Amino acid sequence: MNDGLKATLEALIFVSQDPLSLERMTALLEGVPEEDIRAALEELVRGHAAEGRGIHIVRSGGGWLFATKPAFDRDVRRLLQIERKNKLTSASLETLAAIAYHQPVTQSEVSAIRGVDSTYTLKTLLEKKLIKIVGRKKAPGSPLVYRTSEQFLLYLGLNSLDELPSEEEMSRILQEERAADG
Amino acid sequence: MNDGLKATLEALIFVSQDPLSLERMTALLEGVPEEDIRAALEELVRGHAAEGRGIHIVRSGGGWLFATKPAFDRDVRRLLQIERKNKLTSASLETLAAIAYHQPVTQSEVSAIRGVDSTYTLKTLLEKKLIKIVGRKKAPGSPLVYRTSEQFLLYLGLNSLDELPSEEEMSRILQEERAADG
Amino acid sequence: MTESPDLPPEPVEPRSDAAPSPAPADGYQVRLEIFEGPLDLLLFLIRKKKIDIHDIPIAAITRHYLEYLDRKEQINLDREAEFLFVAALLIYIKSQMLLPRETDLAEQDDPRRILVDRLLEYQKIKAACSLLREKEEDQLLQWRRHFLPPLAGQGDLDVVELSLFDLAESFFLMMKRRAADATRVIRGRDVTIEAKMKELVGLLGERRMIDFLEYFAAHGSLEEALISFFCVLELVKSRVAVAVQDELFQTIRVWLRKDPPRTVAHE
Repeated sequence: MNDGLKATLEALIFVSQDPLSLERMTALLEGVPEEDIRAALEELVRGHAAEGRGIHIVRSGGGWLFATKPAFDRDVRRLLQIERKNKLTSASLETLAAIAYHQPVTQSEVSAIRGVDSTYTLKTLLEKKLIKIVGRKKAPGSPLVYRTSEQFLLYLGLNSLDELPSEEEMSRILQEERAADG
Repeated sequence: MNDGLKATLEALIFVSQDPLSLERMTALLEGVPEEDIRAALEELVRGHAAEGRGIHIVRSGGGWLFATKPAFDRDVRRLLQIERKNKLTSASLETLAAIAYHQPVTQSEVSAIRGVDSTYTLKTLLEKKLIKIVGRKKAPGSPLVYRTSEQFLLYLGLNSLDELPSEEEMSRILQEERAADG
Repeated sequence: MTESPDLPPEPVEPRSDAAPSPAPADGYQVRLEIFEGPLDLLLFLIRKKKIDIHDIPIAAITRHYLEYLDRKEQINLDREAEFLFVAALLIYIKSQMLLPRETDLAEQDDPRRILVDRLLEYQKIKAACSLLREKEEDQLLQWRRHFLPPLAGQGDLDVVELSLFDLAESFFLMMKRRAADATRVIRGRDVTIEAKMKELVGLLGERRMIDFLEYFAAHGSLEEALISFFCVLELVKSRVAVAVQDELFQTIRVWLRKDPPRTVAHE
């Protein structure tokens, strides 16, 4: 058996986002007979199916791809749960930014700034304690008023809100023109 | 050797979005002695390092993760249709090194070290998420303060800033250069 | 100045993030570009002349440095200022060295010290760079997976880490986007008060009564909506229309008066 071919296939299946088909493998490995590819693939799949392996190669949508074995589903989900906890979605980030720069603000003001209803992300941010309710606005419907929390400053290593980057600083940083390099 | 434990670790490392640290493994696998985890991990890593394997488990960014072996770079690029991976420009790398060794630093400190205005390269590095803004300096103008990111460690395959080239390694390089000059 | 300055050895690392420059007319520009900056050039000269960095003959190095700059005809002006700054520093140090002194200088009083410290630090960074470059090359050959492998019933895992930069960037990009949206609508449709007034009166005549909030919400842009609000006020003020709000926070109903004064708003 061609060990190099088996290893190549393993690397290719690993990085491929879509199931890797036999045709695709054959096209990529020009000059290698399909026979050989088929044999190497079969051995690779068999090797991973063995006891003591946590990931296997499964056939799906006309190709092959790596997946964790069902036996470890509970552990896998627990891990993903933990990893998720520390991160913010881009919707949350945008909402947080709108609040940080416009506080104190109401839900409808945040939604207007973003152009998207932000009720749900506000709830998420409240749960994560990145924002807090500071009262109600004297306006029709007396909507709740939000501000960023102490935690928010701690999270970003800021001493006060005055330390948020200003528009000028950001546009200087984001500015595209200067091709000349530093 | 505990085959089940090895398989579990393989599944977890495979699925993790970040390098999986030993602490996280221990936390996930409650009740399993760290000793055992360490031993299983070692065997797992050794198994993948063997000939005939296309992917291996590397230690980077403070944890373990799967990556393809260097030998298959060409095949992978062909599959992903990527001409070549861009290296950092020497200006960017120099700026990154200046930040890595002097962090936390401001833009003007970096520029002083390099003797060259570094505003533009800082922006590039921020966009690549190799550095991050961590706050402001208590100094006139309250300039923004930069640090290298987690991404930076991963990009260079380091596990912590302690793994940056040491003074000895740097002076060895300088000696070699001098010797090459004859 | 007769001695021609040394030029660096063969192409080192071309600077690929610089703007693509036109084919060099005289080749000098390209060569200067090789140096990341004035410190890089100084280190190059020190190495080339086999000078002890701790005991730099300032007069000689200043001469080499200036000669080198002199030959450059088309250097980038931004960069030129930085090269000239170091030239000024060299000349200043040279003048300090020439001052008559009664005793030998203590090491910390050596006028060269400020330059030497910077050069040593920069040299260290350069050395680190060549080691880091090896690590980079090594890493670039190994491919990681950047997608989550299939899982049964997984939720949304589109995740972003919070950093000050992300936060501020997200905000200002959002504001830019909103500003662009607003301008697009206004540009696309030129709303004048007259046109809006006509539209409103026409609509009122046709439907007899409109629900103002509904009408207001149907507008493409805030600006257009505000103009129509202004028009309603104008129509009410000039007694062409009547607006009634039954209760606070409820919708406003607007209808035409049966006997509008002839002077207003029909044209």
